[in-house]
Amino acid sequence: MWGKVYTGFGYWDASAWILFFFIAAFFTLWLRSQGRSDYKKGTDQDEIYWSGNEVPEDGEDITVPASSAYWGFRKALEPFYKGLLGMHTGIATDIVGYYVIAVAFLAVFILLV
Amino acid sequence: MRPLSVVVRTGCDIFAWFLVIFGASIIIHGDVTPGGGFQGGAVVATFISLLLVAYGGKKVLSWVRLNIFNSLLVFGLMLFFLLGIMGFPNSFFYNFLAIPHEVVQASGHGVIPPSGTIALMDIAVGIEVAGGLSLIVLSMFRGIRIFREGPMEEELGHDR
Amino acid sequence: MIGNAPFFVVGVLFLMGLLGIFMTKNLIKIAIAVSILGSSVNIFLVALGYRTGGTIPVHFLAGEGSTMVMPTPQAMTLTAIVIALATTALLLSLIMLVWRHYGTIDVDEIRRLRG
Amino acid sequence: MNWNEHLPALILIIPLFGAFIAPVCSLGGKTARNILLVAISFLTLIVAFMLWRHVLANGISYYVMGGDKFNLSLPSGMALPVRIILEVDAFSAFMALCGAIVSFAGALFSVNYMNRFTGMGRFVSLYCLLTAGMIGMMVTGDIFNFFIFIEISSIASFGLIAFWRDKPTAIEASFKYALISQVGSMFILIAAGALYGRYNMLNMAAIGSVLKMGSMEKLVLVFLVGSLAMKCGTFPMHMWLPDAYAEAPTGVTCLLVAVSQASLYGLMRVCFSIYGATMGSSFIPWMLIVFGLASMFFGVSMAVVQHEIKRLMGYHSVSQVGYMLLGLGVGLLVLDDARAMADYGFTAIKGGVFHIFNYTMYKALLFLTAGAIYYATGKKDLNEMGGLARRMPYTTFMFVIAAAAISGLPPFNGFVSKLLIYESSFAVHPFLAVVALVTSVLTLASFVKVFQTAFLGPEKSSLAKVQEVPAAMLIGMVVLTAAILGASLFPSWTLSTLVEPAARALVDQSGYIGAILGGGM
Repeated sequence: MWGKVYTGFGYWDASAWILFFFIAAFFTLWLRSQGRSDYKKGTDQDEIYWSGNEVPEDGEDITVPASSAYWGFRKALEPFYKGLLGMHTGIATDIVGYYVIAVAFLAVFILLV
Repeated sequence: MRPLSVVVRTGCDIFAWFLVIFGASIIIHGDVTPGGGFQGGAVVATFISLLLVAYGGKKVLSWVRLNIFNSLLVFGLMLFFLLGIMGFPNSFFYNFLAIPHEVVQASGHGVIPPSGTIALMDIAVGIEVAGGLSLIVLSMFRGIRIFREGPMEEELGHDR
Repeated sequence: MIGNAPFFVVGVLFLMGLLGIFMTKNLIKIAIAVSILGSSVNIFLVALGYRTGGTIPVHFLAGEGSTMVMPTPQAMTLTAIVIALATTALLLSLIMLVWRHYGTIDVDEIRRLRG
Repeated sequence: MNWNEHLPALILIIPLFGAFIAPVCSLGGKTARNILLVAISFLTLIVAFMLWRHVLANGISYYVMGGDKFNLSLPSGMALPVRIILEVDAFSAFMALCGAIVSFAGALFSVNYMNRFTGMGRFVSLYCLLTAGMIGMMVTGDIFNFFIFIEISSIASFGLIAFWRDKPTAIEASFKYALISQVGSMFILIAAGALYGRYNMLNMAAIGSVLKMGSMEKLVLVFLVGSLAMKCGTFPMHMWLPDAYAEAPTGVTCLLVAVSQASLYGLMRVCFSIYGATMGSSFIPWMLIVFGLASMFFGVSMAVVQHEIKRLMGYHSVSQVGYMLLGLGVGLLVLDDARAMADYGFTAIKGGVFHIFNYTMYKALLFLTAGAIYYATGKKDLNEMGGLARRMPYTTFMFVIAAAAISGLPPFNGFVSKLLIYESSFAVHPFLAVVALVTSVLTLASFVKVFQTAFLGPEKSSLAKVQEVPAAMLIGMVVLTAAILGASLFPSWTLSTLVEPAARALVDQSGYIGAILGGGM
C-alpha cells in the first residue's frame, strides 16, 4: 500500500516524500518560532517591506492582469504564436477542414507504407 | 406564420386525420412489414406540421398542449423500458412473449406467428416518436418567434 | 463492374457532401451537405446488404425466393437515419438560434470564439 | 437470479431510466428533480464499482442483450456471435468507474449551480443520457453499437453545451461541435459498414479473431483512429474542444471530460483489441505518438496565453490527452516485441492508463473550481479577478491540489503517471521525454498564472461581496479531491489494484476475443 512504484529505471516512494515534508515543515515552524514577538508596534518595524518602495494604498493599482502575464515569453516567441493563433481562426468549416486533412493524410500515408 | 387559403385548410381538414390512421397502421404492422415504430411515428407527427402549415402557428399553439406530447413521449419510453426489464430473469430485452415457429405451425391457426415483445416495442416506439417529433416541430416553430416577440421567455440571466 | 455502381455513387455523394461543407458559406447549405454525407453512408450500408436475386428479409409472405437480402445493414441504416434526423433537427435549431444572436448565417462571421 | 451477472446491463439501464423518468419527476418540483439527478448518478457509481469488483474477481464479463441466457454469445452452435453483446474487461470497468465518479461529482455540483435556470427537467434528462452514452461506449463489445453510443453522447452534449441558449457563444460552440462530430461520426459509420461488408460481423472480438490486414482494413483503421482522435481532442483537430468546454455549464464540462476519455477508450480498443498484433506496420503507433507530442506541446503553448479561465483549462485538456496518447502509443509500438514490452512498453501502458484516471479526476476538479469561481463572482475573465483566496478558502485549497496534480508536482498522482510515461518513452527516443517535460513545465507556468491572478494578490473592490459556494458544490469537489489524494498517497496500491489489471486487459487481445468466442457453447 505504501510501497514503491517501480518505473523500470528507478522508483517513486510517496511515503519518503511525505516524511521529507514533515521534516521540512518541522524546521520551518521551528525557524518561525525563533522570531521575536516584542517588536515595536506603530514604528517602522511594523511596516510591510516592498523592495524599499512606498506601499500603495489600493492594491488594485499594482496588479498585473492575467493577459500581461508572461509578456516576455510571448514576445520572444512572437512568430510561433503568430502562426499558432493564425491557425485558430474559429471558423467552423476550418475546424472540419483540419480534421478532414488529417484523416486524408493518414489515409494516403498508411497505404504508401 | 399566417393561415393559408381556405382551399388548403379544407384539404388539410379532410386528409390530416388519414395521416394518423396511416401512421398507426404502419406502427402496428411494424413486426411483419417494412416500417415500424419510428417510421409510423414520423408519419403521425406530420399531422402537426400539416396543421401548422395550413392553420398558422397562433391557432395551432392555442389548440394543442405541449404536455400531451410530453406525456406521450415519456409513456412510450417507459413502456419500451418496461418491456426490456420484463425479460429480466433471462436477460435485458429478452423476448418473453415469443412463441417458437414450430409451435405455431403445429397449432395451425394464423399465418404469422406472434412476434412477442417486438410488436409491443414497435407500438411503444411509435407512441414515443409521434410525441417526440411533434414536440420537435412545435418547439422549432416556437423558436422562430423566440426573440421577435420581446425578450427570451423565462430564461434570462445565465450570469445572474 | 455494374455491381460496383452503388459504391461509385456512394463515393461521389460522399465527396459532394464533404465539398459542400467547405465550398459554401451558408449554414443551411452546410447542414444540407451534412445530410448528403449521411445519406451517402446510408446508401453504402444498404448496398452492402444486397444479395443477387435476394428477396425481402421478412420471413413470411415473402414469395418464392430462397435467398434473402441481409437484414442487418437495413437495421443499421434505419438506426443511422433516426440519429441523422435527431442531429439534423439539432443543427437546424442551432442555426436558427445563431441567426437570432448573430444576425447572419455566413459561416465566416460566426467566430467570436477564437484564439 | 444473480444480480452480479446482470451488472453490465444494469449500468446502462440505470442512467437510461433516469433520462426517461426525468420529465415526470420534474413535475414534482425542484427537490424531486435534484434528488433524482444525484440518486441516479450515485446508483451508477455503485453499480460501476460493483462491476469493477466483479470483473477483477471473475475475469471478463459479457452480456448478450435479448438472449435466452445472459451469457449465450453463440446460440445453437453458430460460429459467429449474432446479438448485441456487451463486453466488459478490466479496462472497460476501470474506465466506467472513472466516468461514474466524475458523473456523480458533476451531478452534485449541478444541483446548486443550475439552481436558478429554467428547463431543468430537460437538463436532468440530457445529463443522464450523456452518462448513459458515455458508459455505453465503454461497455459495448459491438462496433455498430459503439457508433450508436457515440452518437447518443454527442447529441446529448450538443444540447447541454447549448443549454444557455441566450448566450451567443454557447450556441456557436455547440454548432461547431455538432458539425465536426457529425462528419466524424459518418467516418466511423462508414468504417463499421466496411468491416461488416468484409467479415459479416459487427462484434469487435469476432472481427479481431479473423482480421487480416489489407488496404480496406488500413483505411478502416485510419477512419476510426482519425475520428476517435478528433473526438478526444488531438492537436490538429482540437479546435472545437476549448470552445465547447468553455461554454458548457460547468457540471456538464466536468462530464464532457469523461466523455472525451470514452472516445480515447474506443481508440485504444480499436488499436489494441481489434487490430492488435495484426497491425503489422508501426505507422499508426508512430502517428499516435506524433499526435500526442503535437497536442501536448501546442495545446499547452496555447493555454499559456489564454486569459479566460475555462478556455485555458480546455487547452490543457488537449495537452493532457497528448500524454495518454504518448504512453499508449509507445505501448502499441512494441506490442509484438515481448522483450521491449517487458522492458518499457508495459510501463508506458501503465503510465497511460494511470494518467487517464488522474486526468479525469483532476481536470474535472479544475473545471469545477472554475465553475465555483464563476458561480461566486459571475466572472470568467482572469483579468477581472483577484484575491479570491480569502473569500473562498475551500475552493482555493482544492484548486491548489488539482493544479499541483496536473502540473506533476511530486507528491501528487499526476507526477507518478508522468514519471512512468517519461521514463518509458525515454527508452524509445529521448526527444519524446524532453517534449513531455517541457510541456509539464509550461503547464505549471500557466497554472501559477491562474493561481496568482485569481486567488492571490490584493482584493478587487468589485469582488467585495463574494462568498464561498454552497455545500453541495463543495461536496462535489470534495469527491474528486478525495480521489486525487487517495491516488497520491497510495500510488503503489492504486497501480496494482486499479491500473495494472486494466493495462493487462488492454494488451491481452486473445483474452478479449476468447471470452466471446469460447463461451456459451
